[in-house]
Amino acid sequence: MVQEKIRFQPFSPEPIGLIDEQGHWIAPFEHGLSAEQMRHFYRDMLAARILDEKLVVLIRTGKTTFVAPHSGHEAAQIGIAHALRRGHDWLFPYYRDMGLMLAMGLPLLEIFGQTLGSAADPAKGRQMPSHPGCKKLNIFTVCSAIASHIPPAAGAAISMKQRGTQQVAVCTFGDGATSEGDWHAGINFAAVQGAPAVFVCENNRYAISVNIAKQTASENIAVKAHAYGIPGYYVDGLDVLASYFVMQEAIERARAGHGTCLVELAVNRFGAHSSADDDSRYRSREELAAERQHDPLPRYQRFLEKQGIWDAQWANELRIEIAGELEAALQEALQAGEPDPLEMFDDVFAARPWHLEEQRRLVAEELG
Amino acid sequence: MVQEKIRFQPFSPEPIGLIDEQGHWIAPFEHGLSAEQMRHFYRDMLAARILDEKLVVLIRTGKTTFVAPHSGHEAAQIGIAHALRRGHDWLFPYYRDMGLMLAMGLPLLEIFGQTLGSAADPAKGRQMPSHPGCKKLNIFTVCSAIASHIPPAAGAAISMKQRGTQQVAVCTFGDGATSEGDWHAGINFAAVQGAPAVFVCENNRYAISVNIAKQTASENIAVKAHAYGIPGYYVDGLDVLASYFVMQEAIERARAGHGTCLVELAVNRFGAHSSADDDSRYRSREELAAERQHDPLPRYQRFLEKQGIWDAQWANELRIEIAGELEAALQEALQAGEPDPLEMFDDVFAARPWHLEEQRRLVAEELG
Amino acid sequence: MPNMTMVQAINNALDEEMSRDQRVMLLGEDVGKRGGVFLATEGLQQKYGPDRVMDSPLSEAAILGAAVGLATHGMRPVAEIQFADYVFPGIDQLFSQAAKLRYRSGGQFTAPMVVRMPTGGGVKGGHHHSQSPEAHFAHTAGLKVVVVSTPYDAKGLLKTAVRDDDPVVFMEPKRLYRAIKEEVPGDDYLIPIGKAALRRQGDALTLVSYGGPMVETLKAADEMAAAGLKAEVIDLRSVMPWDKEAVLNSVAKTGRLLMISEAPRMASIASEVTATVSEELFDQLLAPPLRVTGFDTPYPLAQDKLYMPTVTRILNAAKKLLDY
Amino acid sequence: MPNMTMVQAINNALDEEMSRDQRVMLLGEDVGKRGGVFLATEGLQQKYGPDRVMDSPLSEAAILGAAVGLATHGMRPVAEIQFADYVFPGIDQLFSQAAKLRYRSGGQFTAPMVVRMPTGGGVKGGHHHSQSPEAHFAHTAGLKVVVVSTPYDAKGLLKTAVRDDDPVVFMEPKRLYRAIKEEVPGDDYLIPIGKAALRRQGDALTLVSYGGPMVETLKAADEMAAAGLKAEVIDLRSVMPWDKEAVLNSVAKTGRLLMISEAPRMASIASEVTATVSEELFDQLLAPPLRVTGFDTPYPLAQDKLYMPTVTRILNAAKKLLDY
Ligand SMILES: Cc1ncc(C[n+]2csc(CCOP(=O)(O)OP(=O)(O)O)c2C)c(N)n1
Ligand SMILES: Cc1ncc(C[n+]2csc(CCOP(=O)(O)OP(=O)(O)O)c2C)c(N)n1
Ligand SMILES: [Mg+2]
Ligand SMILES: [Mg+2]
Repeated sequence: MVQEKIRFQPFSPEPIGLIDEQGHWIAPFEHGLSAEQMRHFYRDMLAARILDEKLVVLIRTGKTTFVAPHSGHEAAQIGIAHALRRGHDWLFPYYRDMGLMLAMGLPLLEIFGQTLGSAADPAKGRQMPSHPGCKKLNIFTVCSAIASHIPPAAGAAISMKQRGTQQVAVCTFGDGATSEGDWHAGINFAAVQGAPAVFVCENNRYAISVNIAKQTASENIAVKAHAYGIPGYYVDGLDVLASYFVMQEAIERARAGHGTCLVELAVNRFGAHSSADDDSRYRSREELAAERQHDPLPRYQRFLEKQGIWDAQWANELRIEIAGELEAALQEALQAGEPDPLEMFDDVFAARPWHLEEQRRLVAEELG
Repeated sequence: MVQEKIRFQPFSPEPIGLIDEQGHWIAPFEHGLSAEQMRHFYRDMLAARILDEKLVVLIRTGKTTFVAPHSGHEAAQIGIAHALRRGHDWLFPYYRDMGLMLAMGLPLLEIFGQTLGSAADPAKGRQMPSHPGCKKLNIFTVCSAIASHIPPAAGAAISMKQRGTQQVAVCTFGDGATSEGDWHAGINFAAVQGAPAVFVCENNRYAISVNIAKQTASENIAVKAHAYGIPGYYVDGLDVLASYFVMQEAIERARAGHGTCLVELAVNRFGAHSSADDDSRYRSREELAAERQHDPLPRYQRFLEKQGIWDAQWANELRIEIAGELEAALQEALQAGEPDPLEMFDDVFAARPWHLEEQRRLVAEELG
Repeated sequence: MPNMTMVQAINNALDEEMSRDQRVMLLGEDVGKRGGVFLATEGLQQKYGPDRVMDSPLSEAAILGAAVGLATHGMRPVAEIQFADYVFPGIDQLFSQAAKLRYRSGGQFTAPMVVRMPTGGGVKGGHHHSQSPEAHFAHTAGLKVVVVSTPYDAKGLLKTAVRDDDPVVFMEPKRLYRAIKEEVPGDDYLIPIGKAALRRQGDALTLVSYGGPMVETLKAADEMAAAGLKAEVIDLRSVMPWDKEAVLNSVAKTGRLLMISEAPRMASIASEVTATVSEELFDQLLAPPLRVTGFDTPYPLAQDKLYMPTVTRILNAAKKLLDY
Repeated sequence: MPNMTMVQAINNALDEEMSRDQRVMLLGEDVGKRGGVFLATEGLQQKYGPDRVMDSPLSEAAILGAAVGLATHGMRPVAEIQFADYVFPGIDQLFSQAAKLRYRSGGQFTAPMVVRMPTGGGVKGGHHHSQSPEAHFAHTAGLKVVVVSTPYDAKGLLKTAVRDDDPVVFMEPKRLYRAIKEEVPGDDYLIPIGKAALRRQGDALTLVSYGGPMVETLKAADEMAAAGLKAEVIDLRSVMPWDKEAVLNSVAKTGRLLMISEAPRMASIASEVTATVSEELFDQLLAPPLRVTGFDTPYPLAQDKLYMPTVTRILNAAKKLLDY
C-alpha cells in the first residue's frame, strides 16, 4: 500500500508517539484498524513475551546455552513485523529479534531447534541460540558480528532496485551497532544508490553495560541520517502502533522508489544483556524498576480497553494457547535429537575439497 | 589565543567565505592582520604551488615515482598550517598535504629525500613519495590506507585531554575518506570523549574518478557532524583567510576544552588524482577549465592589491628565491645516494628477532 | 587467436561473463568511467551501464558487504578491491559474512561472488601497493583463493570463478598485468579451480610457485636447464584448495622440493605446502623441502626488487637442494 | 603465594602495571563497571577511574586505532577486544597502522600497545566466540603474538607485553580462564616474549603446542608416560617470535615432532613449525613431523569438543609417529 499522504516528519525533537501512557489514541489521524487487526498486535506482543520467558526457563534448566532477552522490545518488533510484506520483503535481523521473527512466521520448531541446536535446526546446530534464519521467509540468518549485516542489507536492497522486485530490505540492530564502521559504510552505500532499505535501530540505550552516553554524543540515533542525506525518524518504540505506522510509511516510501531511510525505535531492555550477563554490575535496580513502569504490553492493553475491545478472558485463553503451542514445538525439537557430527564438514562449500574429505575421514574413523 | 567571541556558525547552508572573487574583504569583522602576516600567507601559498610544479617535473624526468598534486588546495592547506601551533599541536595528514607540511616547516631536505627515497629520507626510502612524517614537528607519518589515520588522531587527542597537554590533534583527509568505516568510528570516539581533535576534510569533490555524487548523498560533508553531536563548519577552502580564521576558531575551541569538531574546506583539484592517473577519462576539460577560473592564488593576490600591499617585483623575487631553495634541497637530497639495502630489516621491531636476523644474513651474503 | 596481456584477458573474461549472464555485475572504486586504476574494467560501463558497472563509495566494507547482499539476493557480483593491501578495512565482510554464510545458514543462503584484487610487489608501490595477503584468505574456511600468472589462466579461471557457487578471491599479480602477451581464445573456456599447471617437465627437482614469482621461478628453471639440470615447475594457480596431488606426484619423482612465494614467510602458503610434503612424502625426500619467500618485514619501497624472491636466491636454494 | 586462576592473574598483572606506570591505561567494550565480559578488568575502573579504564564505543577499529594514537602520543594502552573473533572489523588498524608505524616512519613513531583478546573454543561459543586467529597476526610483520596457557605465564608475559616497545597481541584461551588455579607470585616478575616453556622432559617424541590445547597435549603426554613412553612437551607461549631453538633442540634429541594447535590447519602456526623443523633437522628426523589441528571449517557450536584436538586424536598421531 503506497501512502496517499505523508504522515510523519523526520528529525522530530521528541519521539513520535500515537498512544499515550494511559492508552489514548493521540494521533491527528484515524488509525483505521479493525478490531481483528488491533487484537493481532496484542497476540503477537504477548507471544513474544511468552517466548522470551520460555527461553529464560530453558537457560535455567540447562536445556540451552544462550539467550538475549527481548522483553521491552516487543512493541517495536511487532510493529516492524506487521509493517513489512512477509515472505516478500527481506529482513536482516540481529540476535535480539526473536519476537520479531516469531511474528514474521518463523516456525516454532525451527526456533526451538535452533535454540537447542538439535537436528530440528535447519542450520544443523552450528550457531549459538538466538541466531536463526529462514530462506523461505527471506530472513537472513543472524550473524553474531555486530553491524556486519548492514552492508549485506544494502547490497540486497541495491539488487532489489536494479531488478525492480518491489521488495524492501529491512535491517534491524541496536544502538551500540551504530558505532561500527560497517554500519556507516553500509548505510552510506544504500543511500547514495537510493536503494529500498529501511535501517531500524532498536535503541535500548545499552550495549551490554555501555550506556548510550558513552556510545555516541549525538542527540539521538535518528539524526545520524543527516550524514547520508536520508530521513531519520525518531519513534517511541514502546508504542506498537507508532512503530507500526512509521515503519509502514518508511517501507512503502522505499518501495515507491523514494530510497533509503533510518528509523530509531526507543525501547527498554528489561533483562540483562544476555543469559551470560549480570546487569546489576552496571545498572541500578532503581533505574530498571523505573523502566519497567513503561511496559509496552500494559500500555497497549489500556489502548484496547479505551477502544472497547479488551477482553480479559480472551487474553487468558490466548496466553494458555500460546504457551501450549510453544511447549509442543519445544518437545518436538527435543525429540529430534543431536545433529550428525560429520555434518561439521558440510556447507563450507557447495562440495567438499580434498582437504575437507581428509579431515572428515579422520573424524569418521575416530567415531568408528 | 582563545577566542573572545565566537565568529562562525556551524552548519551554514553556504560555505563560509571572507574574501570574494574580486578580493574584497566581506567579513563582518576586521581581519586585524599585519602586512607581514598577510604577505606570509601569500608566500606559503606560492611556495606550495611551486613545490607542486617541481614534483610534477621530477615525475616527468623520471627522478621520482609518484606525486599527488595539491594545486587548488593551497588556500585550505596554508590556512590550516597558520592556524595550528607548530611543533606543539599534532598533524595527522594525508598524501595530498605536501603544501601543508611545507608550510608547517617540514625541512625541504626531508621532503625531497622522501620524494626520491634517497638516504636523505628519515624513513629510509620505505614509503611512496608524498608520505613524509616528522616526529620533531608532531607530523604523524602519512599512511596510504585512506582514513586509517582517523582513529589514531582520536587516540592522540584523548591522550592530550587526559594529560592536559593543551595540544590539539588536527587530522586532514579527502571527501572520499568520509565513506570509510574507520572515519566514522574514529570521529565518534573522539566526540564522545570530548577530545581536542579537529577533523578537516579537503573536499575536492573527487575520489580519483568518483564524483562526490556517487560518494555520499549528504548535502555536504559538514552536516555529517550531526552524527557525532559536534559542530560542522562548511568553508570556502579557496579562501585562505576563511580557512585560517575558521580553523583557528575550531582549534582554539578544542584547546579550550570544548571538544571535537569537523571542518569542511571546499577546494578544487587542478591536477589528475596523481601521477598515475589520467583524469581526462572521467572529467571533462570544460569542467576543469571552469574550476581553474577559481584559483586561490590570484584571488588572494587581488585581496593584497585591495589592501594596498601587493608588490609585483616582490612577488617575482619571492618566486625566484623559493625556486632556488627548492633546487638546492633537491640537489642535496640527490647527493645523499641510495639507502643501505640491509636497512630493510630494521625498525620492524625495536630489536631484530632471530627470524629477521636469518633473513638479513641471507641478503647480506647475496650482496656479498 | 588474439594476443592479450593479462589485464586484457581479465577485461575480456568480464565482458563475456556479463553478456552471458544478466546477473553478473561489477562494483568497486573507480571501476566505471575510469575503468579501474589498471584498466581491467575499461569500456565495460559504457557497454553495460552504471548499474552493472557500479562505482562504489570509498569503502571496502561497503564493497564486500554489498557484494554478499547482492549475491545472496541472486546477483553474481564481481567486486574489485583496488589493491589487495586495501582489503583489510573490509575483511570482516569476507571472514564473518561471505565465508560463513552457507555454513551458518545450513546451506539456505550462499554468497556466490568474486573478489578481484591486484596483488604483489614489483611496481614501486611501497607498503600499501605491494602486499600478498593470500595466506589470510586461505587460512579462513569458506573462501576459495586463486592467484594467476598468465593471461590464458586469468581468463579461464576468472570465468570459472564467476560461475562458482561460493566466494572466490581472485588475485592478479599487478606486475604481470602487462608483462606477458600470449594467445588467448576469444571465446568461452574454463579452467577448474584447484588444478595446478605443469610449466616445465624435469626430474632434478620440483619448483612450486604461483603468481608473480612464477617469472623468476621459470627464469631460474631455464638457467638450470641451460646448465643441463631439468627442474620440474608447477604453477599452483589456486592456493585454496591447492593441488596437492600434482605436487606430491612431482616430488615423489624428483625427491626434492623448492617452494617459491613472495608473501611473508611466517605461516604462509609456502609453509603449508612444504609442511604437507614433509608429512606425506617423508621417505621419498632426498633433501629437506626448502622455501624461498618474501621477508617478514613490511614491504619496503626502496628494496622493491630485493624483497621478492630473486633468480639468484632461487638458484642458490636449488643448489643447496641438489648438493644435499 | 596466592592461588590464582588465569583471569585473576591477568587482572593482577593489569593492576600492578597500572599502579607502577601512570601511562598504562585500559580501553575496550565493557571494560569499566562491567569489568569485561570475563571480568579480567574487574574492579580496575573503581580503582583507577573512567579515564584510565575507558569504556569505548562498540567499534574495534576505534579501540585499536585509538590505542595506536594513545601509544604514539606517550601512553601505554592495553586494548581489550571482547572476543578474538571480533578483531577483524578493526584489523586494518593493527595491520596498516600499529604493525607498520615504526617501519614507515623510520623509527620516529612507535606504537607500544597491548591488544588482549579471549581466544579459542570450548565454551559453546559457535562461529564468533571460538576462533583462534593467531596466524593472521603472526603472518603480519610488526606484531608480536603471545598465547598463554597458565596463570603464572599469563601474569609474567602480560607484564612484559605492557613494557614492550612494540605492539603485542596477547591471546587468552577463554576456556582456561577458570580451568586451572596455581600459585602466582603476588609481586613483580617478567617472562620474556619468545621463550618457550618445557612442560615435560622426555625422549620418545616431542609434543609442541600452545594455548588451549596444552591441556589435551599434557593429558596425552601423561597417558603415554603411564604406558612408559616419555614425551617431551614444549609450550611455545609466544608464536611470533616462536622459540625455534627450544623446538629444534628437543626434536634433535627425540627425532619425532607432533605439533598441536586448535587453529585451522591451512597456513597456520602449526604449518610454520613443522615446515621449519623439516627444513632444519631433515637428517635427525626419524619420522615425518605431524600436525593435529583444528579443521578448515567455520567453528561449529554443535561440535565444540570434536572440532578441537582431542586427546584421542593426539594419541593416534603420536602412535603413528612412534610406529613409523
Ligand atoms: C563486532 C562485534 N564486537 C563485539 C561484539 C560483542 N557484543 C555482543 S552484543 C554487544 C552489544 C550490542 O549492543 P547493541 O548494539 O546496543 O544491541 P543490544 O544488545 O543492546 O540490543 C557486544 C559488544 C560483537 N558481537 N560483535
Ligand atoms: C583503504 C584504501 N582504499 C583505497 C585506496 C586507493 N585510493 C588512493 S587515493 C583514493 C581516493 C581518495 O579520495 P579523497 O579521499 O577524496 O582524497 P583526494 O585524493 O581527493 O584528496 C583511493 C580510492 C586507499 N589508498 N586506501
Ligand atoms: Mg542496545
Ligand atoms: Mg577528493
